[in-house]
Amino acid sequence: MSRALASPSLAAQRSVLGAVLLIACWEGTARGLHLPAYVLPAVSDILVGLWSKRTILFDAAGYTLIEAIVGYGLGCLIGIGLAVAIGLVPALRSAILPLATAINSVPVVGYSPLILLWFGIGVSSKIVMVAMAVSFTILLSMLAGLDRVDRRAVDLMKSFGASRLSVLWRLRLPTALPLLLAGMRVSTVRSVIVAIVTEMLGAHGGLGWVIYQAVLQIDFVQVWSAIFVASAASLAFFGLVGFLERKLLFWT
Amino acid sequence: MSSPAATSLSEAAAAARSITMPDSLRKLIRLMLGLAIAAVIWEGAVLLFGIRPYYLPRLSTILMAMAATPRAYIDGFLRTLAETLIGFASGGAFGVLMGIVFFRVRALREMIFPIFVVSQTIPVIAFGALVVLWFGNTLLAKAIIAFYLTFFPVTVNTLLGLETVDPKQVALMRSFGASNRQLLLRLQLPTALPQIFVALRLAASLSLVGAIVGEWFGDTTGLGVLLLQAMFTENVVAIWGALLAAALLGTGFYAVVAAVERRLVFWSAEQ
Amino acid sequence: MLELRAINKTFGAVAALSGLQASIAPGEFVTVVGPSGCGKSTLFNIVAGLEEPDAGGILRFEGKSCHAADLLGRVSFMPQRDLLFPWRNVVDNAILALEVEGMPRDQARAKALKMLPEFGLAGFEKQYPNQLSGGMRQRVALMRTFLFERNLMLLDEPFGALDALTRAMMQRWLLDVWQKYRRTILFITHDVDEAIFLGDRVLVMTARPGSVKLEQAVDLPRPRRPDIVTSSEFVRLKRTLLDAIEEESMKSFQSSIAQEKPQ
Amino acid sequence: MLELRAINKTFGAVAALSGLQASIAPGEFVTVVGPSGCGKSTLFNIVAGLEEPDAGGILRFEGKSCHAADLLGRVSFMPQRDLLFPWRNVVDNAILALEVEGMPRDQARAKALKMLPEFGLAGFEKQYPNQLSGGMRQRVALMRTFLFERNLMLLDEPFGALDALTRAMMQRWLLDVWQKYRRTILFITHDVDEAIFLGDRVLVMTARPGSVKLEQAVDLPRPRRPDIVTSSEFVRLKRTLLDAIEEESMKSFQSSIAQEKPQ
Amino acid sequence: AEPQKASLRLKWLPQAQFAGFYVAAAKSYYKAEGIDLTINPGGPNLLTENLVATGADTFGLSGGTDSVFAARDKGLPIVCIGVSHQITPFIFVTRKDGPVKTIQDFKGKTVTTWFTGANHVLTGMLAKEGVKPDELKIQPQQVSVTPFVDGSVDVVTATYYNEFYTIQSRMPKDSLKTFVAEDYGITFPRDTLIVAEATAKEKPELVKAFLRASLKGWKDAFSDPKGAVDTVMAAAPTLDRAQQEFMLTEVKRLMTSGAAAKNGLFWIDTDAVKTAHDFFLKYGVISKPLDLAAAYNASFIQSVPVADRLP
Ligand SMILES: Nc1ncnc2c1ncn2[C@@H]1O[C@H](COP(=O)(O)OP(=O)(O)OP(=O)(O)O)[C@@H](O)[C@H]1O
Ligand SMILES: Nc1ncnc2c1ncn2[C@@H]1O[C@H](COP(=O)(O)OP(=O)(O)OP(=O)(O)O)[C@@H](O)[C@H]1O
Ligand SMILES: Cc1ncc(C[n+]2csc(CCO)c2C)c(N)n1
Ligand SMILES: [Mg+2]
Ligand SMILES: [Mg+2]
Repeated sequence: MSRALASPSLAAQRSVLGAVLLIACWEGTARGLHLPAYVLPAVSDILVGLWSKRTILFDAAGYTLIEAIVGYGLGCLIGIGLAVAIGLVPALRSAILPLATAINSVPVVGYSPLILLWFGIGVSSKIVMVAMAVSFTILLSMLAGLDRVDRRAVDLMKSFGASRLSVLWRLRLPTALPLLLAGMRVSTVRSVIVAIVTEMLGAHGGLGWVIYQAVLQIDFVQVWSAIFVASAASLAFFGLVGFLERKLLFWT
Repeated sequence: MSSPAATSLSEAAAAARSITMPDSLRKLIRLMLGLAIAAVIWEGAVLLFGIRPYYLPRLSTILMAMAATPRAYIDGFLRTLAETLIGFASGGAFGVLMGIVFFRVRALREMIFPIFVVSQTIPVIAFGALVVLWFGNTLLAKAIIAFYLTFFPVTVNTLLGLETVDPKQVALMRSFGASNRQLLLRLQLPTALPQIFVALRLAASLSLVGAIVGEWFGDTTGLGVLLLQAMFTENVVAIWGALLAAALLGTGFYAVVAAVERRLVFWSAEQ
Repeated sequence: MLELRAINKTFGAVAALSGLQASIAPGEFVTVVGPSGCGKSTLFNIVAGLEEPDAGGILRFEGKSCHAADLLGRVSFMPQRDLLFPWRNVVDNAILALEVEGMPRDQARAKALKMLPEFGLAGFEKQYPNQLSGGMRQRVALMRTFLFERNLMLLDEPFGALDALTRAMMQRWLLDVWQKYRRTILFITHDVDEAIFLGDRVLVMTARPGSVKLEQAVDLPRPRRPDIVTSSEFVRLKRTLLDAIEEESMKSFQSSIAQEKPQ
Repeated sequence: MLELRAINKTFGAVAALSGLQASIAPGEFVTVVGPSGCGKSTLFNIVAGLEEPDAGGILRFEGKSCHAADLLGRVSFMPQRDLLFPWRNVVDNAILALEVEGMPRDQARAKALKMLPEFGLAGFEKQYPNQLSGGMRQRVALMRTFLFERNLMLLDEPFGALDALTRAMMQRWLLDVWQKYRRTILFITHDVDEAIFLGDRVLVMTARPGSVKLEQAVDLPRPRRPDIVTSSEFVRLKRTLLDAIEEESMKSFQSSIAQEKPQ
Repeated sequence: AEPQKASLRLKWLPQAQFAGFYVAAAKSYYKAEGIDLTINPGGPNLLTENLVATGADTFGLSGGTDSVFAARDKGLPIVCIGVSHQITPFIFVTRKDGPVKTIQDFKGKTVTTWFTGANHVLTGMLAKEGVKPDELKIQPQQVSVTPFVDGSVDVVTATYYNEFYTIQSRMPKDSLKTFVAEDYGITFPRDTLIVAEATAKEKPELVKAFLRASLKGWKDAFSDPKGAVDTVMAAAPTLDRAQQEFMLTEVKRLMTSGAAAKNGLFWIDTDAVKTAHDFFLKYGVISKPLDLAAAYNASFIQSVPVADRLP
């Protein structure tokens, strides 16, 4: 009901207002306190820097986004696949879940030396890292969603002679969808970050590589330019998944 | 009349517990067994296939290396644990709070939520250097990074959980003249609780990630420090040592959160 | 007490209520019958303050013209589906409204515990809703409504899932409460016997879009004894009402077969 | 068709069924009545294959001794709560069982669409459950059950939320289906008139822990016309049954007041 | 008087490369000079120059002459008060039996290097031999030297004290060939001690006291390497002792080579600095000529008697 009341244009106006306020604060602080670039550059300087390095930055963003999106897709598949497997064969739960938790308890970057070692310094190591980070979030969200069903509804399906697969497909998946999609939304942002962080540890290109180089060259305007581009890319990714979510969850 | 009912009820509860006790014991035994099997497979695979220690050392080698400098691991474990707990608690609380605020005040949500999203798109590593600049090598600095990683999923799930409340139940509460506060405490939060816990379980892992990554900015103790040192001295045995310690911490903490969840969200437990 | 005039309510393309007119005197016990889907629950939602009728209708409560929302918290309402909270046990579900009113929990629980036997729920205070039978859930919901003491009470098929005797006992109990505290009661049922047995007046609603087709006063003396159902006066009333309802039910069936699509 | 012997079922400390004994012949229409909370739904859950009775009981289906779980998919079951899926509209909820059986959606939908008018739901095929009235939801659930064609059918208070005429029409419809296809039907109701009007036999259950108190054959000729309810034979049967139920209801009320705690 | 609070930010994680500072702290030499010093490790994502410039840390042991130039070029107000490694610590390593025999052979080969300063050494050496950087495949070097050990990389960059040890321990003895910058007339002094300009101006006594104590620590470390490694390993217990002992030996060599042999530890060799400066200017690493006197302030180290500086 409230969703219908607030027109999308108003929502958009408000988010723009929020962004404008934040940028104004930032710009004001940086300029007002005469902060040097190595502490915090002014937004205007960053935007100018961004524009002047636009080709490098956009190429790098494309590179990173490809890693993030492929890794994200892979992670979603793995996460959903594992959750579905557990849904179909409950005995797998006690095997998969502790292992997944243990693996996920270590920051993905902790594996970076091993992953870089095994998959090399190119794109594939980033994809693996992103997939690892994403798949756990998806697994947890999806499992929670699958478990959320009304037991009586499951019983009803069973009384129709529904197989586990049928119960999963017709009942558990629709129930799990909101949580799964929330997990997928949160993961978009993480996938870009993990790609960037891995790039910072060893890469041929991408935003993380640009950031790493810029830090070493003490070019903080470029660091922030790259961060801005990364944010924009993540936001677009986040928005896309959010859009899909609204399309799919029509009944709520 | 009600007191015998109460006592017999509590007896029933006790009886129920004594039934579940061997169950949890069985679980523990199964867990131990699983770990033992995993250890044997690891050790055996390395020996059998002659895997080069550089790729995968023997488990016994790793454990022996850890036992050689136990203090480093114990101190690191405790320090990282403290950072994780602080980050988790503050991130969880803030996340739930912001979820509620965004749920309640649509205008704020539309203004600030996108900024939250943006904040999450900033790589921790870029942000970490700033935290050191502002807060130095303190426990607080790591906790802030853990916090930063934690609060967002909690906010998203809290918001989502609050929005799935059955409008008919809201209507019922309203017909009792419930205030917004009562609506929140008695209906919306309990309904959202299962969802919130999904995020908290995630946050348990993420806060550890935050603590460890936070320690990469010039800290002196912690599992993150051990990991970093091992990484850059290419000491694969030590890398695995730090990974195992972190996995132990993470799994333990996760298990605690999951246990709390089972207690609090008893009504939606399916299995 | 309550006056409704020219009340319309449409959901998208479905007209649920149209030109509904009714007035309820203080202390009156009014029962509502009508074909399934005619808008009875919708009417209750409006009177409970949960839905605003379409613009143009007039709603007066205790003499003052008001919006539906003004009625929130002033009417005790039992919805058609029990809407128990799965994380609260029987007692805690029952005291929900009292808690909302600010009564300390212990006090509220004590009050509820005393009522449990009358609802046939003694010994079940610690059970959770998923451990109850359908009729028990309904009784818990009913208890929750009773504990929320308001002058106007709306009960939407409160005894639908009860066996004959439990239903009779609950009816008697309801009449007791009504007579002792002189609450005003609006009561939806599909059981015409029940409608006549309990009501001062029976409202028969038309097929969707609902309005009041017939207001039938029930001039049977009170207290009414169970065997009153065999009295000729009762049987005559029942015939009148059944005819009216069946005419409407038939319409609603035919219309749903023939033309009126909800788009 | 179905034979139950010495069936017990306890939930933790609550004994729901105890020593229940019954047998249902193929093609029989058996109605079940009993006080609220006596274990009727529990019995149905067992026969539908959803719960195993406690060890020791004997369950025979179509002549073969079996576990409850073996009955899954062989019995069409309508639960007491409608359990419609909120993300499926009326038609898609109705065809759920057909889909599970593997029928192509289009075909299943066509089949369901043809039935909608008989259930008074024509024109509502695209509505979602939260847009339906209580009675309409119940009819969708009923339709879902009918579309799952099995020899044994379990209906748990299927007409509880319907007005008199709709209920009568549904009853007629049910008898038609039953006579045409000779399905075996087990039917829970709280309406004794309905139990007699529909059943070949009425089972009266005792108070919790439930068992069969009385098996009353209904020797009224079929087809039964609506006015049969005034026949002396009908009234006599009704008296017998009501007495039995009331005795049990009273017990269940007293026990819940006095001693029997759910431990 | 109250000891003065100060911190030293290292350029990397605790290891024997910084033994002298740890020894000085452990033996309370800083305390004796009235300084309450905290040693903060560095790491892959920290920039010592930045932390010192912003005042987050008082002293820094930063990347090297190259990074001091770059920092000054970007306007970071830091001053170098001492240089630790008098000669280039980087070498380029290849297989003795491999195809690379001379710098000319780098052409078309895969060479990995750090883009943190070592790349400039490589560029310089290539330039001396007339090889253009785009004639070879230069790739960023990752944490691990395994790609080189496995043979997927032809030439790898190493520090004498760290990666070189790892490579040697994982490959047959005497199977390696190294290219040394000094052989091509290039010297990049590294591991520079820095302070903020404000500290240099306002607290010269603090800076001098810090240098005195640090020098004592380093001299102790060189005279008792085993004890010094013990001290370092107290800070980082999981380190490999043999490697740390090796590191300290190598670091001693780097710190006492060149001008330091005569002028003592942390000597600022202005000629070497000038050469490096001109090199960076030529290759566009810095945008404009820098005021070397302002960037390198030798007065502090010179305030310590030579005898106390000689190892
Ligand atoms: N939220 C809604 N959205 C769309 N249509 C609705 C909504 N609520 C009710 N309706 C429609 O309004 C009509 C009246 O519904 P209502 O629930 O008031 O019926 P009712 O008289 O209570 O029926 P029953 O006796 O079956 O409970 C129905 O046709 C229903 O489909
Ligand atoms: N899952 C459960 N856990 C604990 N107790 C249960 C559970 N299910 C049912 N019971 C108990 O078993 C008894 C019988 O319940 P059941 O639902 O079979 O009654 P019923 O005869 O269908 O009643 P109604 O007519 O009210 O629907 C009740 O006392 C109920 O509290
Ligand atoms: C991500 C990453 N950053 C830096 C180094 C390298 N490092 C360690 S010691 C040293 C030499 C400094 O004198 C250098 C450059 C690395 N290996 N990985
Ligand atoms: Mg209704
Ligand atoms: Mg039941």
